[in-house]
Amino acid sequence: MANDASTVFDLVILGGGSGGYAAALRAAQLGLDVALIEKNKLGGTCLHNGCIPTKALLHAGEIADQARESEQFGVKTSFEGIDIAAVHKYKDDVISGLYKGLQGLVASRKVTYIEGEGRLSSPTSVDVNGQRIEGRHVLLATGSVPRSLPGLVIDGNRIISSDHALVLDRVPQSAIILGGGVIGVEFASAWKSFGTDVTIVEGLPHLVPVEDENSSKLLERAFRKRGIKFNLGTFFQSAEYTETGVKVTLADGKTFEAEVLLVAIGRGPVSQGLGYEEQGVAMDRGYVLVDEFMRTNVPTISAVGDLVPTLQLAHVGFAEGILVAERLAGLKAVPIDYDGVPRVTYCQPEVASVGISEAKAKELYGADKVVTLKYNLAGNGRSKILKTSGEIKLVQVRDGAVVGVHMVGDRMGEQVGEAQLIYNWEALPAEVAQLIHAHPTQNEALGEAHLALAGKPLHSHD
Amino acid sequence: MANDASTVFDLVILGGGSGGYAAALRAAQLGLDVALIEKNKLGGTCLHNGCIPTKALLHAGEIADQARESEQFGVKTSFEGIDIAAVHKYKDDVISGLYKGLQGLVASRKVTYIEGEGRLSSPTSVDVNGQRIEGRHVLLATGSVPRSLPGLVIDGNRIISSDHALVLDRVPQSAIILGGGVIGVEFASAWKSFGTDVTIVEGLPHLVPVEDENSSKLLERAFRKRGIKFNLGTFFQSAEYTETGVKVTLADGKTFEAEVLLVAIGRGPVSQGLGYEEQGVAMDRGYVLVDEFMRTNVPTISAVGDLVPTLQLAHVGFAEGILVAERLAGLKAVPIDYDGVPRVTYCQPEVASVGISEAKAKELYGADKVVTLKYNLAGNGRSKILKTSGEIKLVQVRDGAVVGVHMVGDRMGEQVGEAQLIYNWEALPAEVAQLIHAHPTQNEALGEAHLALAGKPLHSHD
Amino acid sequence: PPHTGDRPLAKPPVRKLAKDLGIDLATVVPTGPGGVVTREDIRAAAAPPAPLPPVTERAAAPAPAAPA
Ligand SMILES: Cc1cc2nc3c(=O)[nH]c(=O)nc-3n(C[C@H](O)[C@H](O)[C@H](O)COP(=O)(O)OP(=O)(O)OC[C@H]3O[C@@H](n4cnc5c(N)ncnc54)[C@H](O)[C@@H]3O)c2cc1C
Ligand SMILES: Cc1cc2nc3c(=O)[nH]c(=O)nc-3n(C[C@H](O)[C@H](O)[C@H](O)COP(=O)(O)OP(=O)(O)OC[C@H]3O[C@@H](n4cnc5c(N)ncnc54)[C@H](O)[C@@H]3O)c2cc1C
Repeated sequence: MANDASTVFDLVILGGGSGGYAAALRAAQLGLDVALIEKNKLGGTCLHNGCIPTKALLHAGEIADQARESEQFGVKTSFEGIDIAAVHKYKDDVISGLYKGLQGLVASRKVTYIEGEGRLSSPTSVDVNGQRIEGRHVLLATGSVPRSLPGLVIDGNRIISSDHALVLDRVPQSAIILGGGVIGVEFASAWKSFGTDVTIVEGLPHLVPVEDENSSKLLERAFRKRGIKFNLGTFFQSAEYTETGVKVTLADGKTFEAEVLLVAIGRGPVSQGLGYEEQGVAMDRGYVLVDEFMRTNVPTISAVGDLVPTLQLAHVGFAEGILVAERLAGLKAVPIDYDGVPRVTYCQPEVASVGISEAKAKELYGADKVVTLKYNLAGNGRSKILKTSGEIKLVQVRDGAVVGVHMVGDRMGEQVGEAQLIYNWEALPAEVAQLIHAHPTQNEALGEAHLALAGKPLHSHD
Repeated sequence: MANDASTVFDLVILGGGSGGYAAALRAAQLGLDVALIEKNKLGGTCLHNGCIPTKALLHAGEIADQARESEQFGVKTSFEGIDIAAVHKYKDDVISGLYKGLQGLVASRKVTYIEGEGRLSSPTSVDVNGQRIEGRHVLLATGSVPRSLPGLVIDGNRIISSDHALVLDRVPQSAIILGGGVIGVEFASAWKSFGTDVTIVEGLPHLVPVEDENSSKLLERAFRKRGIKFNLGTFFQSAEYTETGVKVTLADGKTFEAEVLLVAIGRGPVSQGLGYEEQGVAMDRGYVLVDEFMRTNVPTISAVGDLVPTLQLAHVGFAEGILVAERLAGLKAVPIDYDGVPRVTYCQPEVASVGISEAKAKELYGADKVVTLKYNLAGNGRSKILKTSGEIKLVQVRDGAVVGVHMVGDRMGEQVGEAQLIYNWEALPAEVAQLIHAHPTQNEALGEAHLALAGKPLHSHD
Repeated sequence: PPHTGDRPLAKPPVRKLAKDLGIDLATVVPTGPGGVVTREDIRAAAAPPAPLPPVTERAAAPAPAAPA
């Protein structure tokens, strides 16, 4: 391929999703000359097929639920159904507003944005649109796509991935969701709010199995109350078409039928055929391997985001992208404490956490060194007003810092910022308890939990 | 009065509102023998006539607004009106649930609860129901009641206080609200959501005049968009009855007419005729004067809550009550930094703050030493999904800590917990910026604001 | 004197800073109100030690008391 561009960029970034564009913005801000190559749309999965559209569907679902239940609050409404075309318009308007904003930002920071499918062509270059883009450093940020299982073919119509679910032109009558992780339970929640009969199939013993077990149990209880069905602890075996939909058979022979099957068992890295192996980049099952500074084994190549085997979250991509930009600009880079990254699942009720689970804390510190406390939202005025229930569970190292905050309840995802400071700054329960929280907020529940853990419960029993 | 009770309590508390009951709960937990005297209902203003019922009305209002606007989200509903009896039932159910919980708590901590109207009868006793209750220490916590202006008689029908507004058996067609402070704007917001034609009259130049001016301006803009009218900068002169309602005349001659006039100009302490002066307690315009440890000039008497001239907030009452209990139990009492108390106004959009305003910071540190930053919620995905707008404004001492956080937007009150830690722990913008916040939350906006203030804006322009 | 209670006398972000810089809070001389260790105290403790005073002055300084 002819190298007809004379420029050598400081940084060439392959992939314009959360990880790639965050690196581009920060690097450009620090004075580096940056090229950002994206084959599809700036913003990547998160903006166009992930975080943002799912939350718009969930919010529409929340509004539908509130319309159904409004009489309980003295508001007379009648709920007449979902206008799915209008839901999509709302969702697409949110996306396009943010998309424009992001495009403006990239332009204003003087990042050279190149549209096209790129391929790593040397340790210091990417080929795209028949051109070689040279860089002193290359950042791989090609992200991830939905995975399936052997023999389970995603047809985009009856057997679908989240990509299809987000643009489905109807509310399915019934749906089986394969996988009770974050993406699975979020769709379960939104669809149920829209009126779909939902069944989740999860092979592990719990929904949101990476959360503290208490959160899983609370979510399961809440989903049961909402009429969201789930089958736990048995793995998927096969799927076949029926006359009107799909039939799923589990390893124990149990079967489920529904109009659609959403496969939400995880996402795999986008790394095939992009020249990574050829340039000697060390990989494992498709993931690019990196150290704590996001460096691959090739000195001129870094990688971030869903492409590397860290938490698959947009803000992890942001943090990793920023870290790379700052390192390349000569600033001191601080490795990310992944336990300290906040995690929110936006189903109804929301599940949020930061730090480690009770089980992991016991493993790390010994069972006798771990103290836990649960604060029930039943005692929290604001939660009562919202008619939500749930809990905050704190995990503490005896006489030491709070090392885990695990929350379940409507809107509790918004509490994770305070929890994030508590965990990352290694605050003692008494230090939080000293600061009386605002009444009557849901936030107050976090304060009450720390009051109780510090041995001075206010609105809770000793 | 005969002293026919032989017990001498460690602490006798007059008034069972936020301040009084918090002191009782904490003191009892620390092993003190406590009597709590309340003439009306345990829980006081906040639970029965304040924080809780107003927030229930506001939430019903939110649901009504969402029903009206649901088509924008693709949800077909028709809004048919407010069933005010059902709103009251919902509100009363919330109150009674919390009331029961609180009664259970007080009983479980073995506080001696005495129902009756008490009067300070000596520096170490309160008389109630014909009995003298003796205590080594007495805590005055008789709270506050709505205030009016000379010549403005609250009749409870057309000219009402918040107490009446909370039990009004109808949605007024139109209302004038005298006072644009917290209580005034909260009722304005709830009533507007219910369909009332609302006009606020505020003598100072801004709504919520104690907030940073930026927050006031944003609230005014939002209220204007909602069709809530207000007249600022001219004081009230007189009110007279018309055939169907009330007519208000301002100092400049301007007049307003409406079905009801809500007087929300502030609350005054309950201290008349309760024996405070007779026992030598130093007072100022009805307020009991205290030092930073809530001690009055009489060594055996302390006072907390709305009765003392500190911020009139329930959680200030909690904090002050706890402080007194801990001091009397011999623990080290830490004076409250009132600037560090979080403040939330629960109108729609919400206004929340902690720390000091830009104006006050400039006064304290000098104009050249103060740096501010505004982050517009237009760049925040979650806020876009909620279709809310607003801003976060940070006030920083140059090269130093964040000393003020001022937020406006739907649900932004729930962000005040993180802001509270930042202010009270004197965090630097860079320390917050280092912790990438959860995407896509409203909480993320707080992270973005600190990223920008630390000189490394992510989703915002430089 | 080094703080002996179980509660480290510094606000959480300052403690975090000390940890990141590898400084033992107990060895830092607090200058904040109420004996609180400040960020400046940590930075001072982290800074390379000030140059030694001239030898003559050091010789003139009283010898430390012998341990009992
Ligand atoms: C349904 C769903 C919901 C989610 N919800 C959340 C959430 O609420 N919160 C959260 O934090 N995370 C969420 N995530 C995860 C989040 O979207 C990802 O972690 C994030 O997008 C990863 O960013 P990335 O930059 O690594 O990859 P991506 O966003 O996938 O971006 C990679 C980009 O690279 C481009 N690309 C790939 N190959 C090439 C090539 N050869 N040449 C040029 N360009 C190329 C792609 O087109 C894409 O734009 C969700 C994901 C899904 C699927
Ligand atoms: C409409 C409204 C909304 C509000 N919203 C909020 C909010 O959202 N957040 C917030 O933080 N604050 C809010 N407040 C303020 C909050 O309610 C008060 O700050 C708080 O109640 C003060 O507590 P207190 O214990 O000092 O007084 P009170 O709650 O007034 O309690 C005093 C108690 O003493 C009793 N008493 C008085 N005299 C005697 C006597 N002689 N003998 C026996 N008992 C007696 C009274 O019956 C009362 O129960 C609101 C107030 C109002 C009016």
